[in-house]
Amino acid sequence: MSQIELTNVSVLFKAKNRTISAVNDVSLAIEAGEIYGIVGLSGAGKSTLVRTINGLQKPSTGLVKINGIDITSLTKQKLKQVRQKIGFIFQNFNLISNRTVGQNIAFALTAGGYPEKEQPAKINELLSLVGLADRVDNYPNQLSGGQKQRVGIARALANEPEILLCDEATSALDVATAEEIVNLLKDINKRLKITIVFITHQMEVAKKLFNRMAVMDNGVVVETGKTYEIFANPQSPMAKKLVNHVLAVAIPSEIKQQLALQATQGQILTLKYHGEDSLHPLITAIARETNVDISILQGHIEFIEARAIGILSIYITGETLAIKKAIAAFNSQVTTSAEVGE
Amino acid sequence: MSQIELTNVSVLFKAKNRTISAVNDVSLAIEAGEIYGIVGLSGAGKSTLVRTINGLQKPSTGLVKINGIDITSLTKQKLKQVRQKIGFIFQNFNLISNRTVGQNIAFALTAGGYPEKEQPAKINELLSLVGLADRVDNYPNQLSGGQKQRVGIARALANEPEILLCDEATSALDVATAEEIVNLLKDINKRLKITIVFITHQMEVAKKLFNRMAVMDNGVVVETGKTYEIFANPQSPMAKKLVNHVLAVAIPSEIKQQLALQATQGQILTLKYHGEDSLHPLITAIARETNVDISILQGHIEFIEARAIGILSIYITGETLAIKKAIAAFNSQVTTSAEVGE
Amino acid sequence: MTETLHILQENLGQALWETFEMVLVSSIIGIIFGTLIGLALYYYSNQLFTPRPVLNSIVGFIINATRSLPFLILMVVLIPFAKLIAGDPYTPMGGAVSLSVAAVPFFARIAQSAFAEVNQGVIEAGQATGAGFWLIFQDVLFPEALPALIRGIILTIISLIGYSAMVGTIGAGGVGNLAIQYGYNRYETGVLISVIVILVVIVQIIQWIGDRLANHYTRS
Amino acid sequence: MTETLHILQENLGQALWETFEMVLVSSIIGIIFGTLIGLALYYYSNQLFTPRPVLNSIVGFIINATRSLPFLILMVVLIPFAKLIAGDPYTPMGGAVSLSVAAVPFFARIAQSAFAEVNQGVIEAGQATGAGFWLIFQDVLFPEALPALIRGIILTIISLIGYSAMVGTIGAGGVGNLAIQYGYNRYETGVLISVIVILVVIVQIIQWIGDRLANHYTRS
Amino acid sequence: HLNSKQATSQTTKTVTIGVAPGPYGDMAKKVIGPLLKKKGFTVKTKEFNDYIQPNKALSTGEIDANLFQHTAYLKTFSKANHLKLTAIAKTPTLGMGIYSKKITKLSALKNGATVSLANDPSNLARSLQLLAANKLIKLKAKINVAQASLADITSNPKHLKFKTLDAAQLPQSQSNVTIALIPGNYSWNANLDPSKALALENLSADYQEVFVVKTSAKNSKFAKAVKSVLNSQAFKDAIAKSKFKNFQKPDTWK
Ligand SMILES: Nc1ncnc2c1ncn2[C@@H]1O[C@H](COP(=O)(O)OP(=O)(O)OP(=O)(O)O)[C@@H](O)[C@H]1O
Ligand SMILES: Nc1ncnc2c1ncn2[C@@H]1O[C@H](COP(=O)(O)OP(=O)(O)OP(=O)(O)O)[C@@H](O)[C@H]1O
Ligand SMILES: [Mg+2]
Ligand SMILES: [Mg+2]
Repeated sequence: MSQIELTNVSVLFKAKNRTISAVNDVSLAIEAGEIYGIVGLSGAGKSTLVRTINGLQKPSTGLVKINGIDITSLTKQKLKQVRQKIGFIFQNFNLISNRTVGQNIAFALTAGGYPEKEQPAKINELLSLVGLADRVDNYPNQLSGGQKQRVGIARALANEPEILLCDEATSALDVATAEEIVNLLKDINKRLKITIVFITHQMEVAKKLFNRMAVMDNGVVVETGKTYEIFANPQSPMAKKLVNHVLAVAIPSEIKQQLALQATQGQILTLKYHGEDSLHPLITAIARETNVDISILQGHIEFIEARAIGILSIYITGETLAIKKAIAAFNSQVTTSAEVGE
Repeated sequence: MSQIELTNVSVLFKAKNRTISAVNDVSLAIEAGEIYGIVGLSGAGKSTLVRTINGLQKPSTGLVKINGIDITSLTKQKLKQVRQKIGFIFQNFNLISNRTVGQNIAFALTAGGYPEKEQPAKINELLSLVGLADRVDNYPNQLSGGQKQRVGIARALANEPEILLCDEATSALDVATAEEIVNLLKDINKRLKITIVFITHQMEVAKKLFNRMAVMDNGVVVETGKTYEIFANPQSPMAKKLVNHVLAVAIPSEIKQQLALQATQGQILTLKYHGEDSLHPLITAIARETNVDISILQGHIEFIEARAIGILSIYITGETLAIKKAIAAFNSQVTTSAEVGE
Repeated sequence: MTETLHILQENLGQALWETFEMVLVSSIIGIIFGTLIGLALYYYSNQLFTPRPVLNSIVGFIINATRSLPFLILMVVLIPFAKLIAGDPYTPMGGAVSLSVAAVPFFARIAQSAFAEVNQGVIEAGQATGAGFWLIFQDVLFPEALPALIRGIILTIISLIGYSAMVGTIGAGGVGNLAIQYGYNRYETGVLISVIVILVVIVQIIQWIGDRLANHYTRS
Repeated sequence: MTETLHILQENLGQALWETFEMVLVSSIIGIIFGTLIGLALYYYSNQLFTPRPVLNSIVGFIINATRSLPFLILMVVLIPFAKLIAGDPYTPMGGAVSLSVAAVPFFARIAQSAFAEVNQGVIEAGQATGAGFWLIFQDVLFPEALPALIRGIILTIISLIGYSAMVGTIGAGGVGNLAIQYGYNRYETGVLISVIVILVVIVQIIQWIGDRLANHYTRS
Repeated sequence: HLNSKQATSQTTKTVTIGVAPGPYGDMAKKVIGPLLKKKGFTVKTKEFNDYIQPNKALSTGEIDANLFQHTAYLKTFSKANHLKLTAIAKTPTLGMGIYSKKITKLSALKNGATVSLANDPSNLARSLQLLAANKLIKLKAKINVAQASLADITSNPKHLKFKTLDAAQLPQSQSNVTIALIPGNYSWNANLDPSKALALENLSADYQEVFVVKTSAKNSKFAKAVKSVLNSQAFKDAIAKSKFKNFQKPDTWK
């Protein structure tokens, strides 16, 4: 039994004489303790899907099970108990505007039955986590966008939930603060074994944080899998689209023009790195073997879950025959490689 | 005369017996037709600063000039006229909740004196630009986060402003949609010569979009310059912090462990690419010269304003002497290179 | 019983019409001027516009002064004024004068409250487009405050129906007066009950329409 | 003039006290029960909670029925009830009974409107924590609606001061009654004007306090 | 002499008399009160603004007596409401008058003139009877004093237009109508001079003001004291010296 199980969940919205199918027959199983990501274009249905997990959105059809219990048919009382174990970070923060930052968090603590006397200390601890300890007495309208989001994060963590649902929890944060939050979540996930479901459009965050992920397109989950696999071998057009944006495949036209002006004509090749490839002295080895020169044009190689992944665009110059040989050598050694243009 | 000139602008907020200096003695000059970026950590004062440019936030001290006119001392009537030429995209959208998407844009059009009869066509055009033409009759609460943001963008563009102020205009958008918007803005900027002031924490967006940028830290502008320069040679600790997050400098410990297990011991070197370096077959040339083998561990090389920038971590294996030579060669050829300790 | 029926037959139609006249006229005047004054109170006290504490205090003072008078006193004090406006103060139109004078400040406070609840960010967004105040009012403030305004209008209309019974008893007629003259002063309990039933039905219908409208215009 | 002073000296203190008593008691009852009923109306009609259209209609109907009766009729109809509750219906406490009965549904509608304006997202955030309804009420709905509630309370208190003049005339006393008995029925214009001035001052103070409180609790 | 001294030395009992706005409250306070005090009763007055509550309040014992109505009204009202109330004495009474700012004699009244009259049934009945007595209208043979309405008019040869108003409005209504029928207490409060009236009511015994107590208390010490005071020479003298001197005296005083 998975901790979160969605079975054929659909959500329909009626809007101005048409029906929007925000979530369309989605089935997912999320295991206890994992960090599960959901990505997709704006309007794909990510928020709607995650809202079904804690019952804020009733599915039009389908089942939502938490720890084996179908929450769509729970009594209000039971649903409350389930929710106390689920933290939710809202895309648009949803802070109580007439209550201070501290009171906003105290509310969640009280809801979770945290003893009143110990709340001030806990609030301070939570706000310190998100770097806002000195803002405890400020009202939300005295905070910047990112600060509000951080209060939302602190509130969601207040009751040490078993499941944390994050809807774009870092989208209003700069990279540095976002990384701190991501590390914080990773740490919490490891230490407390909580399950995290995380929506993001920040691929940087996705690759650093997720264990597994689902790709949504127009209400449908078009692909699920390990994060590394999806980044390395996206199958669906949507996954390819999102991943390619991170791996910056296209070569700017200015570069092509510059190359065209070079004395020696060559060939552009795009290498795709997977797994351990990066540890082999591939480029120098082939260059030496085939006697070509290789420049690195652009690329992105990094590690997802300690395995290399990336794309490298190289420019091979030398004798026409040598270039052919080199290309053949690359083709035989890296996962995929594609000749570009010419 | 620059189009936007801020002179010693400071903004103080009083909050619960302390004063927050949100913007601290900032002076900036932004030229007509450029895309000017503002980056900084959450709470740095970016939103507050940009709000002073169209008078939504009166500076506590300092001057704000648009086309040479000090807007802090304008009559309301004059200020209105100035604002009609300034589009503003709000961090939190600020759509009229009881009006449809179409009506939200019609409002801006009417404010700008756009003839009522031609509004439907214009609205359709604007919404098509942001991919929401079919949502004209929906209310904001029927839209996803990113869709709301796109309506905000369409609204800001409605009156073909001379200046466009964007406060995290793409922060709620997935990478693909964000890129579309960025291209749209770039295109508008080129075609119509409008000036864009753009706050973002998405460094991806920053490097693709900005001509020049300012880095804010705690209310103070700590660095300004051409985007390429700041990415290539960040001077202030804050700029370094933000840039390094993009260029992923640190090598994961797992990789170091894997390398330690390799048969032939080598040396890790981090190369920093600038300018045209990438077009030289640097690695293969040095490898051949010094007879070492070079693997590419990780890195990130790309083009900002058609110039390469990036970091490449390589692993050099071979004879100790050869490695030394190779390192010396690299040091003499790339902008900077650093050996990474054993 | 037949007596009750007879009285109702003879008087009810006209009484209903009189009440309708009084309440309609005073509601319209109350809503229009109340909205304007409520808007002024909001406008002159809001940081986003031009805060004018003095002007605001003056308008507020006049409003409060009018509201201070118990309606019972107000309507009597206003008889000369009603005569000036409506010719004969002892007619539904005469009654509508004092009802209007009561309705305006009542609704002004309701409108002020409705405007004060509108999100400041949305108004800033309106200002950022360079829109003038009236456009912001029409396209931002008004739609955003509309549900609260509608609920306030219902409250006002129902209150005015109640007050209309009072002006009724001093000569303006209407169903409230019918109930009091026959039901209370002349012990025709049947008339009293009939009028109460009719009022309950009318109020119920007004409330129902108001609730539907308010929900219809709530999109957040 | 000396006559006026004499009448005031003799009656004003007690009349003020009577008005205070009536208005205070009925405001408190009106606000407490009105808030609860307004909350029920909100709760039973809101999609975020448990919509119970039937129950909601019933509560709404009772509220409307009470509001349908012009206060003039209501207070007469309620005399036996006032006697039951307060012993003597012709006392400020007796008057407070019918004032309370009028205040409850009036404020219920104001409270309902105030709650209906609260942002749904914030309530959802409250529900997402697993908080029970009362906690959400206390820590989300209530603070978010507080400025509108305060403005509504002011509206209610001032309306009650007006109504108290009416119960005054059937025996409950108070300053309104003083004004009517001497100022209106006996042409002691001095008394009328004095009472009006006093009422204006009182209302002004109440409004001022209310506005300050409402602004103080508005943070958005 | 000795008697009265004894009485004052005893502890006095406080009694509440319900009155309507007008002269009788003052009469109760200023003339009857001092006389009753000598008999051991401290008089408080409670003012009612309508004609229903004073009787109801009396019947439920919230007040001890009232002085605001005439016999006819008392009879019909107590019958309709099943109240056991008894009139124990009469007081001087100011009758209703026809007043006008537009004409100086009733014969000048034109066809279609407007007439304002009270809307409460008791005053309305008297107004109609006053009009009938002056041959301006004809009425049904028997009219119910407590339920009179304009429907009781059988003939209106001058096509007078009637406007029923709150009695307190009648003095002020003179500027809007041709003639106004104003009950005594309101004309008195408005300082209208009865001698300027176009016509005055000739009060039959039934329409003279009575002092009323609960029937069960008609033989109480208080009732006896009232009776003796209201029929005493002292009272007559006091009235003669007061501003009530022009009021129509009870038949029994002759
Ligand atoms: N209440 C509603 N009524 C009608 N349509 C709605 C409603 N809520 C959401 N939608 C629509 O359902 C679709 C999915 O919305 P959702 O908010 O789940 O998208 P999302 O994937 O979270 O997008 P984003 O990344 O922009 O936040 C969108 O097309 C949206 O317009
Ligand atoms: N009305 C206010 N009262 C008090 N402090 C405020 C107010 N508005 C902003 N601040 C504070 O001023 C500082 C700058 O806020 P600002 O919104 O400009 O930040 P920002 O750079 O836009 O941050 P983010 O990226 O999170 O949106 C923050 O510390 C914020 O808390
Ligand atoms: Mg979303
Ligand atoms: Mg900001």
